[in-house]
Amino acid sequence: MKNNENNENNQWGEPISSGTQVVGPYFGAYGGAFIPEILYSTIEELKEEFHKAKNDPAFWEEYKALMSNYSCRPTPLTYAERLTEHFKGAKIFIKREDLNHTGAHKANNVMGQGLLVKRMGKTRVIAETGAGQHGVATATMAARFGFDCTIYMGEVDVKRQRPNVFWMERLGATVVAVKEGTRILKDAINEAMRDWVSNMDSTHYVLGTACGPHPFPEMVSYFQSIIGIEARKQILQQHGALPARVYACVGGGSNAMGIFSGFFDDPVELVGVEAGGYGLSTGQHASRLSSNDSSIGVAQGYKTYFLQNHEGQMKETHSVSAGLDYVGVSPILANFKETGRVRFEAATDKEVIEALTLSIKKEGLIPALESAHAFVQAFKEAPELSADKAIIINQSGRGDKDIFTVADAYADPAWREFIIAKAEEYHE
Amino acid sequence: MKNNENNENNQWGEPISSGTQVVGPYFGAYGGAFIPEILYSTIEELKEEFHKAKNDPAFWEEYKALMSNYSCRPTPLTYAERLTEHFKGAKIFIKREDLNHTGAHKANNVMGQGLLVKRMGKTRVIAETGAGQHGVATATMAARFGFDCTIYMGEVDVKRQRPNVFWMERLGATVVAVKEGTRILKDAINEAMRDWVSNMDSTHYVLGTACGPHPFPEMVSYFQSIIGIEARKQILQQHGALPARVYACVGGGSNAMGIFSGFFDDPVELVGVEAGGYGLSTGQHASRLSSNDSSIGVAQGYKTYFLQNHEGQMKETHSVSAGLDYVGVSPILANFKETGRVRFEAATDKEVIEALTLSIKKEGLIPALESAHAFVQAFKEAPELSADKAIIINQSGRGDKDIFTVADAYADPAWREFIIAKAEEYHE
Amino acid sequence: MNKTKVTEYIENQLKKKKILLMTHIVCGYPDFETSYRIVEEMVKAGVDMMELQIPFSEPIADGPVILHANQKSLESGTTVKDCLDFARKVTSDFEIPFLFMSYYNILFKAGVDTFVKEMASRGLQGAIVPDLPPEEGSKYLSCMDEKGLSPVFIFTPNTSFERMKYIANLARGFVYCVARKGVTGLDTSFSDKLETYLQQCREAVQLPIALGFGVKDKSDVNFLIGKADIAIVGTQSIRVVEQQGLKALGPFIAGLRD
Amino acid sequence: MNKTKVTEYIENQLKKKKILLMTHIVCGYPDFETSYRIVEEMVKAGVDMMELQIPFSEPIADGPVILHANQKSLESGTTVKDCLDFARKVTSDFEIPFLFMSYYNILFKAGVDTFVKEMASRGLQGAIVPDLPPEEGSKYLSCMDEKGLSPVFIFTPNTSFERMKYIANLARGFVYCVARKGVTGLDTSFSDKLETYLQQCREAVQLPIALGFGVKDKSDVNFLIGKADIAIVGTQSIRVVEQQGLKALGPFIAGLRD
Ligand SMILES: Cc1ncc(COP(=O)(O)O)c(C=O)c1O
Ligand SMILES: Cc1ncc(COP(=O)(O)O)c(C=O)c1O
Repeated sequence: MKNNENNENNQWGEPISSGTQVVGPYFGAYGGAFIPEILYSTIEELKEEFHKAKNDPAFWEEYKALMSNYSCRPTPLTYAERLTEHFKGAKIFIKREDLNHTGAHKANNVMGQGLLVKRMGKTRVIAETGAGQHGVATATMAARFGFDCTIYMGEVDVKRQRPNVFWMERLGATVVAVKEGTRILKDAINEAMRDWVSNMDSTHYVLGTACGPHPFPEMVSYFQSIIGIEARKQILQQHGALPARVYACVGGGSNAMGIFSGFFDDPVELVGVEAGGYGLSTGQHASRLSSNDSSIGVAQGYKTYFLQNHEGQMKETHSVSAGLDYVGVSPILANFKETGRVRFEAATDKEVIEALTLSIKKEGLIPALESAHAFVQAFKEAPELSADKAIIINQSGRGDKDIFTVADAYADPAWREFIIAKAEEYHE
Repeated sequence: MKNNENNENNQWGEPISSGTQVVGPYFGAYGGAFIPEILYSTIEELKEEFHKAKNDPAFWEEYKALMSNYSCRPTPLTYAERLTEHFKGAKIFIKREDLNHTGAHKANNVMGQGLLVKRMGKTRVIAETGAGQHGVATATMAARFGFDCTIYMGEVDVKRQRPNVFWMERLGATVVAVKEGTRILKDAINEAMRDWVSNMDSTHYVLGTACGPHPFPEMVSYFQSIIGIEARKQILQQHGALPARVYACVGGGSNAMGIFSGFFDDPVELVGVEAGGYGLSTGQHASRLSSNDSSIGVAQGYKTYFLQNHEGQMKETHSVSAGLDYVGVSPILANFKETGRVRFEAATDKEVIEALTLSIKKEGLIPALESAHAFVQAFKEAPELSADKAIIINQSGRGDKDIFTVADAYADPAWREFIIAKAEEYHE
Repeated sequence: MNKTKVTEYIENQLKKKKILLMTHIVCGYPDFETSYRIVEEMVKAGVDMMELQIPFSEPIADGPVILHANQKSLESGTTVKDCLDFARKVTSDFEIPFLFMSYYNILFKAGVDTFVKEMASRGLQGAIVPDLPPEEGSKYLSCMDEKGLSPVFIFTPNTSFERMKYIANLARGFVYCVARKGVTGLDTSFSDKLETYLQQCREAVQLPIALGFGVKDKSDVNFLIGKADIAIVGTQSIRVVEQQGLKALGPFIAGLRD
Repeated sequence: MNKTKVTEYIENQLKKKKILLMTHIVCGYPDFETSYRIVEEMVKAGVDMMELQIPFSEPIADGPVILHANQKSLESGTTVKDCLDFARKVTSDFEIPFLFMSYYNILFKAGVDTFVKEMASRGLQGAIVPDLPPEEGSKYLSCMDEKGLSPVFIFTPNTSFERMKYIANLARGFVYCVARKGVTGLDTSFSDKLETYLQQCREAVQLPIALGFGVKDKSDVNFLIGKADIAIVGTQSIRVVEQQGLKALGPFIAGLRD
């Protein structure tokens, strides 16, 4: 996990490559690979290819080159001067994953997996998606590499996230509306698994976050670690010292693992922020590690904390942000919860809209609703810290993709009129 | 216009700083400052401040630092391998202005002008906008710098570009729907001018393109030249030689001036692509330099080719892309048309959708409808060139902002259903 | 390795029949009363063994038909406790062996040892847990062994011979040979390739072998005679009930073998 | 510098009146017949000079009222040729001097020399072109000079004394002193500050000075007596016609001076 400071060509350091904390299959009591037997050899092949790649310095260089030529890595670390003034506490820095191609950190993961798919000689990729961000990212990667692509998406999400579906289709992907279960993200994962157990010879399953069976949590974290490696260098350059705290939202955990990776060995407090929905006390949330409503379980291929009932059936979750609205969480983070290395908090829907409003107005930054959860907690804590301290917030994605949700959250009448007028136009 | 190769700190070179071709007030017969007398001293102050800044190497460094910390400059130059294979001709490289913060090259200009506003000690900015891109960019800059902000936008555009209006309002800007004239971009410019002649003491008018009175064409080109400076370095690094041709779309001309700036002194053919609308023969287009339907005139503060009738009244124009749908064009480009330094072509709405479809499918890139005009012409010409040649297309912005227009262009039934369902939800 | 009761039962039955039949239901689908009547019909029609699936909210290895049944059962309020009670009832009322089929979380949440004890006390004879590979199952294995229950493991056409032997070592009761890639409920081609695969399975393990996924009519079952010990009919019997009603089930099952 | 006819006329009128009145119409708004009757009413009511605005599609210096009039006139089909013909008619029928007001593109497109010739032949005596600063107007200046017409230039409260003197050097007829920042049609405060500004204008130029932008009633005009030579009433007379009809116009104009 140490940056290789001696490698001159290695401008942005090397990925997390060792350290027991982030090497699978198990992270403390969490992780594993609870997969149907039919996938055994497929997962073995993937593990092997991943480990070869991970141990091949040329691979990381190839990955970095791809990300800097096709996306815009390194993404900036932006000093938020006006927010800092506003809170009169720690200096606030924002890591700008929103500037990635396709608008979120999801690109890091999919492009990395794309390189592995090429190495494995497969020709087709599949993925689950909730809000559609990971679906768009995967379809984009598939277009770029020339792979066939099928995206599984709950029918409910297909209906409410039509803009992303539209782009996935333009990108050449087949979008399958999953009509089973609660017809949202977790059902899309199940359906993608069903495809994979049928087509593993030609097909790679591009899991979208640091969850699922080994090696996915480790692999996704590996690709996302580019965020933390960059951020650490940047904060040292810009602030001259390590940050006191680093904040990231936690859905599956990939953007959090990404930025945290830069600081595991440092005296830096790491804070993961989950979806508090209508409030922890209402039970209507998606807080696996910051609430008492979850318990350890095994599902979707791995062991972690799930929001489930006492018999192990998954519960319905709620969040204003589709990307955090998930029953499970990265097993690596579950372990860090246990070891205390990461602190977990929850932000409510209401707080999220307030933080969004403020960061738009003060800095011209439009964080995704997901990312805005991290902003909430950082805003709460910034005033506690003295002005010589710095904190980093990971802005995992951009929020303009969320316009339908955000406009609804603000109950903007002009937006409603616009949509109604548009609908009338279509009726004619 | 030469990069200062000796300046070690100057990783991305220096901006165009001399050369008679791009220094105002006149560019050949075009340009000038046809402004109401009341603005004389304001424009004088701006010219002075701009020239001081331009001659201060620290200013360009400050500008580059801002653009690399807040936006993601340098933006990548992406080799489009699959498009190249498809056309079996020149190697196609794409300059990725779509990755800028707010999604287009517009950011370069507004952030640069923002620095000047700070230097002048003004506290308010105004801007015109058509599609809303420049409005969002300006409102973003204003939020970041803490300026008051008013955006003028034709009433017709306010109605059809609600998503951008929504974000401008969230960013704290006052959006004024201009109810005069044809109620589109040119009327918004007039209205912004009317504000400026009233409030010039506190207010800077952030013109959005390389048009308008001197020093705007030169100043906007100066800030946008960062595109060409980067692109030249990048193509030499990646291709080992200069490109044969560089393609950019031309609305007002700022992204074209930006990328062309890198290559004026080189043996590189520069191609500007205008909006051919329904086709040049229909008269329903916005081709000022590639059609015979325009003539020299003076309006909105400068002399150039306008689409106007024989008595000098401006005509209505048409393009699928709001950002190119404008009656005038940069006087610098008008001059380059005359000197032959730049070749001008037109792309029709239909060709634009085809090129968009192809670049999405082949590369996972979603160019803005504006940018897609440049893609059209490059795609036509790439097969003519041998495989050892390279061409660059400037992808001035990202297309996901255009979803309402693009979905309409594809007549996507699922999109219509989505909007109709959403409208019904709002009716309840 | 001691033979479990299931293995002994299978070996005995095979003395009487060329091939055994194992069928499958989702507990509580469409309701427990109907579930009971389905079991009754199946047993009457000569089924040799049955899988009782405890519905789970995330059944990743199941195809549309069984997935749907899982869901409907849960929606109507089925609990794990209900399934255990139901199992008690059918193991008392009918003589054939019953095995639980479910996903690992159901066991894990209850506590593997608790759950296995409950199974034993309800007269169940084994379990099939498709998302629990042997690597993750040591606790489960030891609990099952302790109670003399059969942890049924799975072979697939993707499983190497070496791995089959590794699994064989841990398996009890019989081995569930999946006929093809994919989830339950899709067509399988009963071909030479399948035969070769079954030969390999047979070579890898001394336990009886069962073939499942896509078995849907007499010709499929006939094909398997001599190649496998048990034919597993899962989805098809749910389809028959859904499409033709409970009355059609007996004749369907009876008609699977000569 | 020779005095133009306009200057001479102003100087003569000033012998008779404490302050002159210049008014403004947009040609063809709402139609040419009405435009003619407005001119007629104004002349009858004692106006001394008039601006005839040729409508332009991009009138950047005009406020909402005149902007709207420009637009409506164009929409109803008004051409530059129509305006020239109209000018011919009013210069023949009425004795006061008429000046064109328009934006530079109207002149530029016609060809500045052609246009100035046409103006002269129609009996117009000068022009006000708000988007043509003297720096850009050398051709225009020489053509106007040649025909003895008055190119009217503009002073503003933002214009430095030095620049006023530069402009004064090129100006003919009179100088149009804009009362304040902003566009036509908004309120102006008639204050000490305005007086100081007018004193400066007067010092900078020997030509008569006119004050425009926001003059709307008798008290405004009274304020200007002794400070300026001409009071320019633009927007307010359009408003009077729009709101109270043509009949109200004569009394309004007549009531502006004692
Ligand atoms: C912008 C953004 N941030 C965060 C997340 C949550 O995922 P993770 O916790 O894996 O970063 C998502 C998921 O869609 C997302 O789109
Ligand atoms: C993405 C994009 N490209 C191009 C343009 C056209 O402007 P210009 O010709 O000044 O680059 C616009 C204007 O809105 C735009 O948004």
